[in-house]
Amino acid sequence: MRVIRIDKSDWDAGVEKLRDTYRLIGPVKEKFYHTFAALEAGQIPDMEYVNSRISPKYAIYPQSEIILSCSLNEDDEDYKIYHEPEDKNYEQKAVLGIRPCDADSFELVRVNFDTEEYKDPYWLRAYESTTFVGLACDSPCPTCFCTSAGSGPYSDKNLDIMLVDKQDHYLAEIITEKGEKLAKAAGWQTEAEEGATDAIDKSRADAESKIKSSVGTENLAKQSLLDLYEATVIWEKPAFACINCGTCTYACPTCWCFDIQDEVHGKESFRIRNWDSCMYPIFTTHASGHNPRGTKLDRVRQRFMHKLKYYVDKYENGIQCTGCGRCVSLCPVNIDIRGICNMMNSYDPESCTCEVTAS
Amino acid sequence: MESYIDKIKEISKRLLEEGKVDMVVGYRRGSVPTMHQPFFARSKAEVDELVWDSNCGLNLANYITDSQENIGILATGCNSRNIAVHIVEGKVKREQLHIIGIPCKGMIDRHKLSAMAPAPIASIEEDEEKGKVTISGEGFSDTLNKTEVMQENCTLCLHRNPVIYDELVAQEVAEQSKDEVDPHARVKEIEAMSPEDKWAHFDDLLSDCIRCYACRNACPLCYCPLCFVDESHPQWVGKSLDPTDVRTFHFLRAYHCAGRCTDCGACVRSCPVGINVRDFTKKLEKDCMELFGWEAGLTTEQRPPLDTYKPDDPEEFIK
Amino acid sequence: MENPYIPYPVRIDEIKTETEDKSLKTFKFVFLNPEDEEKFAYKAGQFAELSVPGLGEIPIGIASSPTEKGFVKFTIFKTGKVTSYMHSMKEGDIMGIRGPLGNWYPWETLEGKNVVIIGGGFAFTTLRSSIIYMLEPENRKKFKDINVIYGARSPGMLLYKDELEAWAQRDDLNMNITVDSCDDPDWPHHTGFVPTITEQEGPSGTDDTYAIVCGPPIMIKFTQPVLDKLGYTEDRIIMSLENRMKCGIGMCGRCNIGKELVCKDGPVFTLQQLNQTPKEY
Amino acid sequence: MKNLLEHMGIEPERLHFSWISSAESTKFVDVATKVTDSAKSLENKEKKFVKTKPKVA
Repeated sequence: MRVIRIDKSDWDAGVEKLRDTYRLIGPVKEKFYHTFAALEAGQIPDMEYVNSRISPKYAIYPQSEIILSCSLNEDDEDYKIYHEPEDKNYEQKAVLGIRPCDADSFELVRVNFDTEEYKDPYWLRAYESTTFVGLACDSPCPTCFCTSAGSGPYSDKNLDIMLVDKQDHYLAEIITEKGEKLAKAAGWQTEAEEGATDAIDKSRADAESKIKSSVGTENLAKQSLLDLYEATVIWEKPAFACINCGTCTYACPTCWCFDIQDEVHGKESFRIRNWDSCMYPIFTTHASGHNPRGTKLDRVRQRFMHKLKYYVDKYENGIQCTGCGRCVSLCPVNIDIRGICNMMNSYDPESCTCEVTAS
Repeated sequence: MESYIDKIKEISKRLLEEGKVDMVVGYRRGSVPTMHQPFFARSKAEVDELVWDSNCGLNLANYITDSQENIGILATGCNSRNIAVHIVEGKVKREQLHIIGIPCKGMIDRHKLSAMAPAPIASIEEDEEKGKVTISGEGFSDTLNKTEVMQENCTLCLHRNPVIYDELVAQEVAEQSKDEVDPHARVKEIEAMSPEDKWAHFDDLLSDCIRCYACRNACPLCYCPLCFVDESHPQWVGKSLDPTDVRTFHFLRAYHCAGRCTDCGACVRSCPVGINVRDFTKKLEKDCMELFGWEAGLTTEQRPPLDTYKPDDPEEFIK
Repeated sequence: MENPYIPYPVRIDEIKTETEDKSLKTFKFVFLNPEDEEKFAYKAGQFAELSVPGLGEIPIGIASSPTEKGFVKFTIFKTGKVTSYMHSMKEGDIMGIRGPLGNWYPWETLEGKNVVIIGGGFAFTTLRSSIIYMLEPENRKKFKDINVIYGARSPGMLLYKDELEAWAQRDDLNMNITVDSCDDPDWPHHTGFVPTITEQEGPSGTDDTYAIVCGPPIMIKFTQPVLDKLGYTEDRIIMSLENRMKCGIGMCGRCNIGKELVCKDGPVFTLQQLNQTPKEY
Repeated sequence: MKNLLEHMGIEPERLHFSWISSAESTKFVDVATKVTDSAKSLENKEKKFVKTKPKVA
């Protein structure tokens, strides 16, 4: 890995050059918060942002996406025969300024879409055609807990390039081949001065020390799945408060559940994949009306058990959470995954109590 | 309103002790500023967890329906009006409830506050006497007038005191009159627009919607077992982010709340992207006022106007 | 990269109404592209997503047996949007099927063993597949005794009536047909609920005997204690689950029971496995 | 309903309410003509509540 120096005065010009070979996506302020959006000609990402309100998972995995289409016109050759839509665009793109926690989420999600038996072509093609230019995080929010969730403000394991803000310039770690290619395309080639790596390490340590909240995860794998499932003390209060909206799941970078819907437009039919949420009763309701997760408690428990126990056991890949804190700050009824994780981690089935109950 | 808490705890403990209620529904302290968690207390120890301040802006009437238990519930003006709506609509029985009335001084707008803060807010403190709110976070500490950061619906509220209650936690607060505030100023602004501008206004309003349904689920009125957007047989609305589908959801949901909505603001407060859903509901509120002289939730004796037929109902629109 | 969402186009070759209330129809599909039939190689117990363009997909157990060539069969109960529409479709119509999906009854384990099949109502579809598969001369010798206990509300509600009667005539399988109630004095089979008949007619559980149970929740609930009494251990009771599904390939996230995905890790589980998961089915 | 639709930008010309008895055939013709005429007067305006073809994304 090498480190280069990008003077901020060269940044805009470099971004412009990238447009020749990449479709660009980056943080922009819309109304009163930031989103990741396609950067139009001349538009520069707002690198002074804290983080986007909703996670940028939609850069790879859009909230609504056509996966198949077919004709409903009897005269057509593909009458009622579904196929991939022809105009899917997987030309290479670059996501600029993504935070390390959000980039780490793609690795956690990949296990779902890229399995031995089945590969999700849409997620994988979008992921593989993307270069991630991350922006290390120097001012984490009070709700951040990435360092204890397997990520971190300077986590570079799923980035192609990581930028470290040094006021008038960025120090950029070129981490992968993809990153090398992008830096070249932008014309960013100035080797950083000696000591750059140490400077990054120092910033990293500073940033990590600013993360004030944490979750305990060391016992999650050891806990009995059914004990946690039946631990009323963990679930009863959050289940009461929960209104079963989809905010947490839609804001979350690692929630991947989806619904498939057919929509007809004129003589064409489209099979559309939309994000779905385990918070919704109809997520699991059978056609007969029977619902295996019929209560609010069932659904609240499903979300946290999935992230903090089922995932842990199934993939042996840590928790399905990067500690971005979005669900904590956006939940309209203040259900806090940090508190719940700590309760699950410290639950004692003998006494049915939790040693740690808050974040 | 923080001064209410001792009285709230005293009443709650008494009710539980006397066996008058099985639980008291209120809030417990949240883990982030401006957000408390709806909570039920069944024991004295749990009662001690209760809090009350200007960050209790959801609607607790949302938490008492379809229950067989006896419930003590903390209720501000709007919350009590929604309880009245529930009683009229048969979602809860008056006898089941012990309403602990809270004269309300208005809730803080979490969206406005976070937009005003230069960085994420780490803590919030309120000085009730001076009417000031101090927010602080990394590198900043700002003191603001509470009136500047109140939820808009609270600034326009004409029923800050509970309309039905069993006991009050404090003396009633002074009500605002229609001479002081015009609850429908914003509606009038929109009404004055051309159809094109109106359409564009609502397009822009809803452009950030992610269809998480927080507005619907935070609303005490939205208790349908299966919402029309969730029905699949027949399917009324598509489920993608198509703007027509998004708008259909919002405007029909609002319409289902006509004459029932108390402008409690729970929909706006719960929205993760800060959409002012009240631009729909306020119009209906205004119409109900003008056409039927009706304000929702002021009585447990009468059903809302769109739920009943009277020979003298206005019908100018029928040609 | 193979796209697992694209259904194979099929033509409805034959539609047969199975039950007197017309709520169940069996659809026989023929692949439009013969090579797709090879790609659709399945085992008894698997399911597929049936796709009606413009309406959606539904997960349905495969009722035909891998030993039956040239077509695949599904029996469909009219309940939701897609199934209701399918009941109005005609022979010759084009639709799609995607699969085969999920695991299958553990045929490798069952070889050389006694097999008891216990089914109720319209959950008999993959059991039909299994019986036909086992009765195929090539396969029959791989199994010891085969017992079948199948029940429905009334004679008119039994699926695959002609085949049931034919199986009842055979001496290489012990067929027990039962109905909850019947006012026909000449009804030649049992009357009574499946758990009761299982207790009367079912073979005792031995190390060599496996039960495959498939039916409505109430039947499963009352059959379990009976099997327990007959001496079946949890790992010798095999069940097939249903949950709401969309993708069928373990990605959309709704059908899980604990960490197991019913669509991919199931739908077939032993009772032993199920006892280690939350009962979210 | 009419008020709310107009409030969000549906032109008044698009929505009409009438009470017509089955015996009032002339009134029906009258109303139908008025409704179609008034809707036609919007010919050049943007269509409302018509879904466009889904985008591929």
